Amino acid sequence: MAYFIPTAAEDVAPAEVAEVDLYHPHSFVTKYVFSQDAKVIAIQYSFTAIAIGLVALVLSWLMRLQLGFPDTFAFISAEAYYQFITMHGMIMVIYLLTALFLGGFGNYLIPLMVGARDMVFPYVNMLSYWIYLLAVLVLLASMFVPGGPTGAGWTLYPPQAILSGTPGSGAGIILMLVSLALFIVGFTMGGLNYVVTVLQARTRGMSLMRMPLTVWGIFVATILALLAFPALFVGAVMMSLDKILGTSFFMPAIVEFGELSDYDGGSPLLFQHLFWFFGHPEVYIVALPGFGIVSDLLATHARRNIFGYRMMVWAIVIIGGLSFIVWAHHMYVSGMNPYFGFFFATTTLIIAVPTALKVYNWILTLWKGNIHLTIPMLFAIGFIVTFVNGGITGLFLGNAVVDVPLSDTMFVVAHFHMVMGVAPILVIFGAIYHWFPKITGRMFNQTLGQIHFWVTFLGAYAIFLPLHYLGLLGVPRRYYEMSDTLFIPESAVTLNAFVSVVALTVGVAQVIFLFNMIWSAYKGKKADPNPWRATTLEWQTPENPPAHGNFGPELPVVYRWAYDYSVPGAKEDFIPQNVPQEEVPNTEGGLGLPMPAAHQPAE
Amino acid sequence: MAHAEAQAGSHDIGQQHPLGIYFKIWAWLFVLSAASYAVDYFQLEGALRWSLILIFMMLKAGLIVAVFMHMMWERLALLYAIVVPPLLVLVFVVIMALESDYTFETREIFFAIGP
Amino acid sequence: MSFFRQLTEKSWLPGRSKGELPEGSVYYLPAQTIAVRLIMMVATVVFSLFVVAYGDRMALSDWHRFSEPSILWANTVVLILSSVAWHWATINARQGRLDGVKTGLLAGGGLALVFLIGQFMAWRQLADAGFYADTNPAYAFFYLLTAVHALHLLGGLVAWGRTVLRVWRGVAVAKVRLTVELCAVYWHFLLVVWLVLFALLWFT
Amino acid sequence: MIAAILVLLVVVGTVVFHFWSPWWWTEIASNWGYVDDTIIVTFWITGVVFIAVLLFVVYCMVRYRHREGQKAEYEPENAKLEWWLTGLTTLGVAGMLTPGLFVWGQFVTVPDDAVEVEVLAQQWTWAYRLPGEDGILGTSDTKIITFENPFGVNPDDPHGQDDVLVESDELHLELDQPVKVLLRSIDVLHNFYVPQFRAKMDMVPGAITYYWLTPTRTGTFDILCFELCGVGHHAMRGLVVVDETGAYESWVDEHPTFAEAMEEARNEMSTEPKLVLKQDDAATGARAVTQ
Ligand code: HEA
Ligand code: HEA
Ligand code: CUA
Ligand SMILES: [Cu+2]
Repeated sequence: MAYFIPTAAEDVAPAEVAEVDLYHPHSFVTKYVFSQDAKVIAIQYSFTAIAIGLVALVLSWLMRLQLGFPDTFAFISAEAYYQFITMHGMIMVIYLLTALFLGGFGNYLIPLMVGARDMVFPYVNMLSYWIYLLAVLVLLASMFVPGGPTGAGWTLYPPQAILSGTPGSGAGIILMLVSLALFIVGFTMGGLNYVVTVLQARTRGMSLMRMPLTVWGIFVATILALLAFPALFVGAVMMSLDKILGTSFFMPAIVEFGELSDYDGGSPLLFQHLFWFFGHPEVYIVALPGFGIVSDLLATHARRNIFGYRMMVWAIVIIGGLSFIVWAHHMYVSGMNPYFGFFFATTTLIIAVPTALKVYNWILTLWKGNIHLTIPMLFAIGFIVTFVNGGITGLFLGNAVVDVPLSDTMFVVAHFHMVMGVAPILVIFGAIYHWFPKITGRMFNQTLGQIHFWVTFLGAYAIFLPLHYLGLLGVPRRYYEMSDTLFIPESAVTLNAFVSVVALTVGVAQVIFLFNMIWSAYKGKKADPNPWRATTLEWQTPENPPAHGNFGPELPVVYRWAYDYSVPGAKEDFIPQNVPQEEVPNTEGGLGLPMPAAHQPAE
Repeated sequence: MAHAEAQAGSHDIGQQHPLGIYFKIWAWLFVLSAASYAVDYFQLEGALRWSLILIFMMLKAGLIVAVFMHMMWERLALLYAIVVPPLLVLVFVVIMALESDYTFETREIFFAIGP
Repeated sequence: MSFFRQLTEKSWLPGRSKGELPEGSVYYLPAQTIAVRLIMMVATVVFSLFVVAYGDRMALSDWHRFSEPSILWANTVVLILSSVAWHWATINARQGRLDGVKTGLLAGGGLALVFLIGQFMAWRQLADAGFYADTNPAYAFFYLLTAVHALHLLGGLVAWGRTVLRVWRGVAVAKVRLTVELCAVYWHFLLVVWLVLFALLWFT
Repeated sequence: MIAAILVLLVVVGTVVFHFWSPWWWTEIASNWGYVDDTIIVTFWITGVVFIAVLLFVVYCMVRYRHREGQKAEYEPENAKLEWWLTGLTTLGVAGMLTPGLFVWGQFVTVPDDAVEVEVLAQQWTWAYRLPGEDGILGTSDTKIITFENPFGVNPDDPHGQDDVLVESDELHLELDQPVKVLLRSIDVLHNFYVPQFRAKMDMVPGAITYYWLTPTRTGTFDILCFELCGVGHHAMRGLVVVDETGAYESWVDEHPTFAEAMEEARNEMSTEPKLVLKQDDAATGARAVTQ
């Protein structure tokens, strides 16, 4: 690493960025199926992720049906229920969010936003997608093997994950582990691309601190993923061996329904540590790209520079680093050495500080802005509301003593749905609306967008807010049915039914979204090349949607950061990154130089 | 303070105001030494005591290395970029070592036949 | 611009004139080199975590010490030779000598194959003696760690195969030089990993 | 405008829901009132921030919404403001963390006068073991569990002989007597949780975990298994009864000691066939070589 170059002017300035060997497709198959163009791969990733995500969404309806109306649906047995939650959780976290943010948005946006023609290793990029698809197929296959998919919870804790008392403990769990291993291999290939592309293939003038925060978020999340997924890989490999070969890595001596098993001496907690050493960074892997994207949505639609850009970047990096030393906050009541609680409670709450700073900077971006309440903006605001709510409940759980009564209750479920199941999903929706005109060249329908937003935002909030209080009451998570207790009032059942009804409504509302997207892609109004009047490079492509190679014969040159909105003295309220200073006279005020009096803002 | 520093210009931190920064460092060293003495003074015990003393020591060493020995911020930033990831894995290693000792002990205490 | 200054840059301040614009890369390095380093970083994490798990499991009392098959010593020597051969190939590639590159490649890859066969024989020896993966975690780890290492080596051999094909098809030495160098680096890396693993297995 | 009002409604609705909803924790029955206090502190600190942040968003949505001719202000950063906010947040965090750590310290430090009781979990039932006259629980092991010795108590350990075995889902505890609850599982992970006690901990096969509490109120409370343990997880229930001292002692007396249970089993054995357990295959091949 002693190779950091001083890229400063005082050094020999090398010529333009080395051209990536552009791969040129020759037939339909190489253009759209086995494509090596990052934009096509992005679309492939996104469609696959959304398709499998919809499966998980349907599973969540089934779960809600059971929880809201127990004893009503004969086809949902206890086995089935546990299989549903496991598949639901795993698909949503890994196969939907991780794949969509990094594989989908990463592939589409990184090259365009940093001014590259494509990813640095297009072939590896293509492989990455196909391995991901294979992982998804293996996962789907696990639903159709004898015994069904695993029902061990998405945390897959041994010993139960591989013992007969758990549904899907035969082929189900093995396929799950295989699928995860495949995902990790495929992801690593993609991840290499994102990191190397950001480091080496930026266009001239695009210094690190001129990158849009979207790229920063995806970049740091990718690095986290490269470092964290190995832990899951190691755990998955060792658990498969315990299952298949009968080794005892995680398996102590066990009496399984009256019979002593052959296992001996292993430590189940070892798996939990490995899992969460991966698992906690994982939740930030799905949060950081969301943080980045939402920053850009806010800045663009509030016509204001993102507030405190440098702090925002540093916060992303610091959060990323810290996320590796908080993992055991998932294990306060796991039976680990109890003295770890002090350390992990402290690190966990420290992480709230940089995160809070990000929240403040988002709302300070709105402050003194010029807010256009477009659909993406609405989703961004929805994100702030739900993220702050969910983040704050994280602070409850992070404080070891408070976690003791709340752990494994619906409070935890509410926390992570707010902060992960709703907030980033809102960002994804916002981002899809935002970049839809770029990807398809057409505009979506505004009214449908409004309806979709309000139903999803208010609905999701109404689903998960009450669950906190059920958790406080002591209603456990992962319970097929609560049946009789001495302490849960009858009204809790009603509340659960209400939640289920809302969940189904919100679920159905997604049809509006799908319809809007599909219909608009063919029939929507032709969109402006830069409908939001945004500064970043992806909006400055010569063709719309961008063609193969992204930028035509010459790569753009970047003269400014990504947030020159409402610069005093400028004619327009945005200056694209590739506009040189000479072309926008009178804008020195925005650049920290004394401002000509005539250009003082009105207020 | 940090504000002022940022104002000093991102271009040449530490080079435009060499004297100012030396004074600042000197003050910090003073504060850190005072903190180390305070650990003694308040008779903090056990792991806390040693970890605090070590932390203060390392902070001081880092400061001296970074500034007085002219390695400056540049290398420090580099150093962090290289050193921090292994450190994070190291935290995992330490925690796991403690954890396996703990498991071993509970087994020794409560279980009949050393398995 | 230096690294620290890149990250503290006030990027909204007055733009530079065209000639002064920073170039779009952080390192003076080919992308492939960075990619290989990243791969080695990820592999390092994988192996460290396996080693941590090893240490954790070893501390529990059912751990059983055993003496590894002595063929491992021979295998270690073979792997070292393989690394040396790669180094030789690199030197020749730098000097543009095709023959040397060819010899180096054949020897490097061939010895690696020999190493893999040797590792397989070590497995056979253990298994024949009645020590299986489920016999004791110590054996399980032995099989596991050697297998994971072998898989990494196999991955390297894929790159090796592609290079060999290119060289024999007559691609200019200059064009494969980087690949050869990177393979060599990866081989040295795997050698170091093996030495660590071997020491760990042998002494515990 | 409507958007701002709706967001405002979300904030107001949240607060209203918080104060007026009937769903709140059950009345506490142990000494862990500190835990509740910490939760309350956390609610206040985070609640204030939550409301402040979102009201500010609503304010911005109204005050700075786009109008003809309006221009946003250009302000790349304001380090001073950011540092202030960071400082305040740190204070808020410290305000929650400090009491939290103190209470955690108590939670992990068992008082000397605590008596031990062991909870034994298996798919999907509970059983209990009390230390008996000598106040010490005998050692145990999963590998010696048999039909006659379902607790796997070490028969050679003198401390184990007088251990009282409770093979029932119901556990009694003595009022105001601190107990150290030792948790043991013989198959998979479970978790012994009584909502009124506020304390829980996973039970891990191959380890003994613990927590401690003092029951402060008599009554009958639900025991729930709080860690997914297979299909029967949701049905793994039990009851804990907190008794006055007299009632507690007579409950204890109803149960056999380990020595008595073994004796009885031996008598029955002569008539009933022995349940054969899979042997540790110590005698066969590989394992013999390794041991
Ligand atoms: C995107 C995903 C995501 C994110 C970002 C977070 C963020 C956080 N999470 Fe969450 N978490 C999950 C996903 C996520 N979590 C998941 C999936 C689980 C459950 C896994 C399972 O068991 O199945 C979980 C579980 C979980 C637990 C374990 C609970 C248990 O099982 O018992 C804990 C405990 O510490 C925790 C804590 C936190 C904390 C402190 C944060 C912090 O990062 C939050 C920081 C944010 C804020 C704090 C809000 C902004 C701040 C302000 C506006 C100012 C605040 C003011 C003050 C500090 C005064 N989370
Ligand atoms: C990102 C992650 C994510 C998301 C989006 C969701 C969405 C939902 N989840 Fe999920 N859930 C998890 C992650 C997620 N969940 C995890 C990790 C678990 C733990 C599993 C375990 O315990 O092992 C869990 C568990 C869990 C439980 C607890 C079960 C139990 O413990 O007994 C419940 C119960 O109500 C539930 C309900 C729902 C509902 C009603 C929805 C939704 O219906 C909410 C409303 C819908 C939306 C906001 C729209 C989302 C749209 C899509 C997902 C479609 C695809 C995307 C595009 C078209 C872009 N989930
Ligand atoms: Cu036992 Cu859940
Ligand atoms: Cu976490």
